[in-house]
Amino acid sequence: METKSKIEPLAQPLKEKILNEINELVMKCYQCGKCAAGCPLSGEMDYTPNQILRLLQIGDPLCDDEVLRSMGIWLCLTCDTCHSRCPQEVDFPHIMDFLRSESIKRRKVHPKAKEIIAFHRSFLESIEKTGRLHEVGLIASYKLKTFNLLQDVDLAPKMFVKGKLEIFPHRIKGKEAIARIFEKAMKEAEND
Amino acid sequence: MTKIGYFPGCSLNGTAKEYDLSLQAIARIADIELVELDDWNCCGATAAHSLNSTLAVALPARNLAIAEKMGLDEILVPCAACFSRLAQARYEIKSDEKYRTKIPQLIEMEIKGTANPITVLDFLNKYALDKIKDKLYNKLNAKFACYYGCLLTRPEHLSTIERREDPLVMEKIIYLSGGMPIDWAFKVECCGAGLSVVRTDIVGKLCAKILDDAQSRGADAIIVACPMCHSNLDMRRNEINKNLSTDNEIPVVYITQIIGLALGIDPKKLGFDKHFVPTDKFLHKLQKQTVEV
Amino acid sequence: MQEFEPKIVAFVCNWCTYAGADLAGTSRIKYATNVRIVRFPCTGRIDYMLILKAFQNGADGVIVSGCHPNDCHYTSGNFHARRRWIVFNELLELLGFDKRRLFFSWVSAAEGAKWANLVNEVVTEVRKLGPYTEYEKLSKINVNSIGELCNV
Amino acid sequence: MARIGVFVCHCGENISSTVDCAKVAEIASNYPGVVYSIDYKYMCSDPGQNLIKEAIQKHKLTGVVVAACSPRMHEPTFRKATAEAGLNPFLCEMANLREHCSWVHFREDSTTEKAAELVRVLVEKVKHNEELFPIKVPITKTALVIGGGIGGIQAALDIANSGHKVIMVEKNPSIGGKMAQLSETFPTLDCSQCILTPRMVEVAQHPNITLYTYAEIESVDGFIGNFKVTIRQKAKSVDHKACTGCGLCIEKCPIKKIPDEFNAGLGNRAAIYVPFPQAVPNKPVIDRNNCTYFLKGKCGLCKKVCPADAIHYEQEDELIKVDVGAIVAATGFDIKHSDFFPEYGYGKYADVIDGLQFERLASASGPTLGVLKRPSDGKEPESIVFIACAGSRDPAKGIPYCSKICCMYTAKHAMLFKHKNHHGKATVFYMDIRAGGKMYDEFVRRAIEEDDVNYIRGRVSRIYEKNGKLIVCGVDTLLNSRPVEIEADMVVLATAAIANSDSEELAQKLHISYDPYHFFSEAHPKLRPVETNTAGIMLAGACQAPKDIPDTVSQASGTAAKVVALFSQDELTREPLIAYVNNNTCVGCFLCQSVCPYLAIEKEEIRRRDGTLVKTVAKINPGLCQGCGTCVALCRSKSIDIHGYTNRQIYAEVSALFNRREYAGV
Repeated sequence: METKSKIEPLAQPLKEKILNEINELVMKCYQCGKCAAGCPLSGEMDYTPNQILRLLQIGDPLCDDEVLRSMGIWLCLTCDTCHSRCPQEVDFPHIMDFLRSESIKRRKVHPKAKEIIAFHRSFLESIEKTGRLHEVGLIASYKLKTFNLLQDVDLAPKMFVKGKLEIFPHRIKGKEAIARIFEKAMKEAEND
Repeated sequence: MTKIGYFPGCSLNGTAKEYDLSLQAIARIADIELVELDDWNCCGATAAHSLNSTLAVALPARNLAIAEKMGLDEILVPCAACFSRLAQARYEIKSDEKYRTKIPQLIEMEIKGTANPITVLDFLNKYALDKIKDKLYNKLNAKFACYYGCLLTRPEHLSTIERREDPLVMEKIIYLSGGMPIDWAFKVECCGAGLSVVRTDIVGKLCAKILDDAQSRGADAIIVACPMCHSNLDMRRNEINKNLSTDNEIPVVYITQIIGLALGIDPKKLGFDKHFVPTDKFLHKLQKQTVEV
Repeated sequence: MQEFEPKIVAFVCNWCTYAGADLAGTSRIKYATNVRIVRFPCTGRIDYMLILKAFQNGADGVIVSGCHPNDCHYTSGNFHARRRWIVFNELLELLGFDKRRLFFSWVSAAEGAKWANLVNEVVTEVRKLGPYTEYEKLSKINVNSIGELCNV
Repeated sequence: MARIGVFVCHCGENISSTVDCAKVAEIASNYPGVVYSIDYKYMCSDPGQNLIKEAIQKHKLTGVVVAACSPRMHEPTFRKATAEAGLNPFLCEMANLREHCSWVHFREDSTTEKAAELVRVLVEKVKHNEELFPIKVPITKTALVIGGGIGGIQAALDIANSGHKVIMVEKNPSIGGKMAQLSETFPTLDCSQCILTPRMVEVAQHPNITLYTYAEIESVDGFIGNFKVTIRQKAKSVDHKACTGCGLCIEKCPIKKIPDEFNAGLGNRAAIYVPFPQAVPNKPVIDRNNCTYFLKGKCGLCKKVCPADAIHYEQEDELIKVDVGAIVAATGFDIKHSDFFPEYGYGKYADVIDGLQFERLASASGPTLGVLKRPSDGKEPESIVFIACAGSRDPAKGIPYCSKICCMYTAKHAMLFKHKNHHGKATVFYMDIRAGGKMYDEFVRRAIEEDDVNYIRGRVSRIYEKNGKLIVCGVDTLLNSRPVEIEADMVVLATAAIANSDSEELAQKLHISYDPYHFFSEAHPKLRPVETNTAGIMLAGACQAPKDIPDTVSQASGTAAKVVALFSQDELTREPLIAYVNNNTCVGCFLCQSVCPYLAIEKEEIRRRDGTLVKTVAKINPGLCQGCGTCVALCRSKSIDIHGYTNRQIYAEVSALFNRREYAGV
């Protein structure tokens, strides 16, 4: 090919990938909107759940691209309200998990979602190092990643007074095993 | 003495200490031994399943495998978020061939999925209520809004709760413990825990709706069974009130703390002093009679 | 190597399963070509010695299918079929016959998709079992005399 | 020597697109006994049929195999053609190449191979076919109509007006069905009862109609033209011959707080009651489950006050046996109630009601005399939300089908509300508006354009109550899926139309088939929509699938035409596919007698010329035998066989199934 299109064509429409890899059929959605009506965050999303499904249904690379770059996929709380009320039994949270990892893999993450990912990453790093979540470590690492230095500063001293903050992390004995789990899982994700 | 596996999860070691305290206190009175899983690890929470589906199964699976090794059939998982991850991992391993072969290699342990995670509501219903009903000491003269949130009622394949749109199991437990549950409209709405740190603005709006509804229907306290819900509704209260110019004072307490009160345990030993939203007024309203245990 | 294509015979009743298979057709549900349907008025009519006959004649698997309990067009034919089926199964056990090649199912006139699934499942199962090779054994049996003996 | 002709149909492209029809015909020409084999585009067309007829005569065929569609479709066509060519029609068989082969497989070698094998099986069968002659049976020219709603009423009147007797059985104390409960009807907004009650009276007074209300079908035996039906007349506890319908008993009955079925639970009735003022018959029955006399043995007030001495507590259920020639099932439908919807409050909000309840609230004869008052506190609602597709098109709730009537009655409800309260706010949440029908879409447009009903495209996620208002949470999918929250005083759910809870049981009594949702199945979805697969039993109305009034009435008249056509003959010819006994081998064990569901097996004594008894053998009564063949499979001495499915035919089929394996020893 001589010219490279701005949108790199996906080898396969996302809806097919979704069907093959997590066995969810996006074509089931008939756009009743009950998911968006019950979603606690649909008002905040650029694309509501039914709109994301509509984009996926079209199966066009441009639409797939829009989905992966959307903010909506990062705001999903996985509260499962949409899925539990969906008349067509579309497991939307399951699809959302898939879209998020796909978005990272293809480097299409919405700019505003980077903080959310940074938080998730800090969270996982904390576990990777010690086997358990260390809240002080998590907040410190997240702040360094995002430069949100002032966020939640008023909570910390109070938590400390209430005996809810451990300054030093608890390291589990099997932390090497945990580190190996991380290593293998991450490698697998890269190879996908 | 009944023995049940116990997976406290990271929160009960930190932000939800009072949950752990009150749960242990009830277990002692009910004569149930909570056997903490050896060297357990974090379940991975929202972060793992948002970024890496394999990790989301492997991390909780290690805990399931530990429980199996210890010969435990049931694991009490008081945190609803941890419960959801452990139960989901067990579900995947039992139903998906792919995970059945992959996971043992990752965690370097055998796993069959024989250890069954249960929620604190299952635990109270199945084991504790019968044993403590003769030991109830205090009449809880207050109105309670029982809050379930998402992870106790959804998704359907993991939930052990009936009438998932309007569950009544917590209400039943509170009623049997002498309290007065109220009917309200936000008991299964999501509090937004997954975005608690990063998008506090959004979470504040969600929490405010929940708090408003409970307060406007005359509840004296909101009862929760999940540290995520608790930290959102309690620790972030100042922020919520400030952002939305409200002054919501309704305390948020764990169901185990309330049962502890009904059993006559000293509120301090139940960790009532660890809440951000003051509980003094609420405690005052309840008749106070305490016994040492 | 070419995959083994099992030969499956289905003995079905006219009112439920035959109509269900018609519905699968009307609905254009695709399934494996391995099956041959023999139509009976009712499963009650099916002489189970025909099953042995089918194996003698090259079948690798046999399906018997009719109306759901209580739905029989003739009130009770399917009950008698079921009752004789149990006796027949004991007889097969006596003969040392591999009963995994036999399938009994209820498919109503409204269950086109169920019929298609049934055929596909049976084909997959029998494919795993491989070709039926013990027909010599069957050829030595005087099927009629045993049929009389066991009243099936 | 057999001379078989094989006729392979392309069915346009329905068969030929996946099966190589010419090749099948060619292979078939090599089967032993086949003397003629040909393929053709449409065998069922006139030229196609002529092809068969000419071949039969030219090649002196002794058997015909038409390889085309399902015999359930065109067997009569080809057998008729065969007969017209002078060959016994039962020497024609069909190989099902369409439904069982071309439609269910892809175009590949194995599909054509299968088609050829199917032909071979039938060729082998037809070699053993015998000439058979139809059986003639008399017809009882009385029709049974089950259900007294508008469908049953229409069918009964049409049949009765053609001069035939009709027996109508209705399980409720009055006929009228769902239509009697409606306020106005779409798309004309004429009063439902006003157009229905004259028909109800006509049924009651028609000399050809015998009406059994408060009665159910106990059992059905027999077959087309000759059904034997047992009706259970439930004890009314009131002698309707003596009763004058004065109503004094109802007035004096102390038990008055029983939720009224006719008013969809929104009103109360007494334990002795007439369901509604225009009921037919307009005479009461005692509801024994709620009557103090029957529960506790005392009271007896109604008996004391009755001036006609018509109260008979000792009355018992009565079993009435009738002979009928045809049966019309017109048992109607039911709807889901608000407690079916977890997300809409599990039925805990009194003001979340179903469509039928709204009809009663809007009806002039209803519990509020036509004033719209909400059930919880009697307040007149200012804002009503109507939710279409409540439960319908919802596979998660087990109801994937469209209930068909809801779009129209929801528009009607919204209109009725706006007509009663011009300033009221009417909101309809819908997914699609399905208004196919004469003047239907115009009606919906009128609701939107003239009556200012706000239609929002989106499904409601949940309803909760706050400060006496119902908060309805939805989205507007036509406005970027923007969240919409509406405060309503009342919510009307257009709940799914479902089959009656006892429809499965009735289908089993009638031996008719039903679909996965327990609606009765028609014989063919397009060409035989009013008949069932069981000859002589027809359908009318919503027992087959959700239907509105005009569709129900049309179908009822169609069904009546079928019944009348049947009754226009004095005798009925039946296919002779019945069992027969070989007297020589029958040992007279009569095992067959014990399994015959039709009591068609009798004992026959075989005597010598001098009158001494040789043996007693089984004899099939051809009038009763339905040809199930259970006796054939059970017969130890192989003395019973069944025409059309003889042992020889079936063994021939099974032997021809596959290319016989080569194996040692045989």
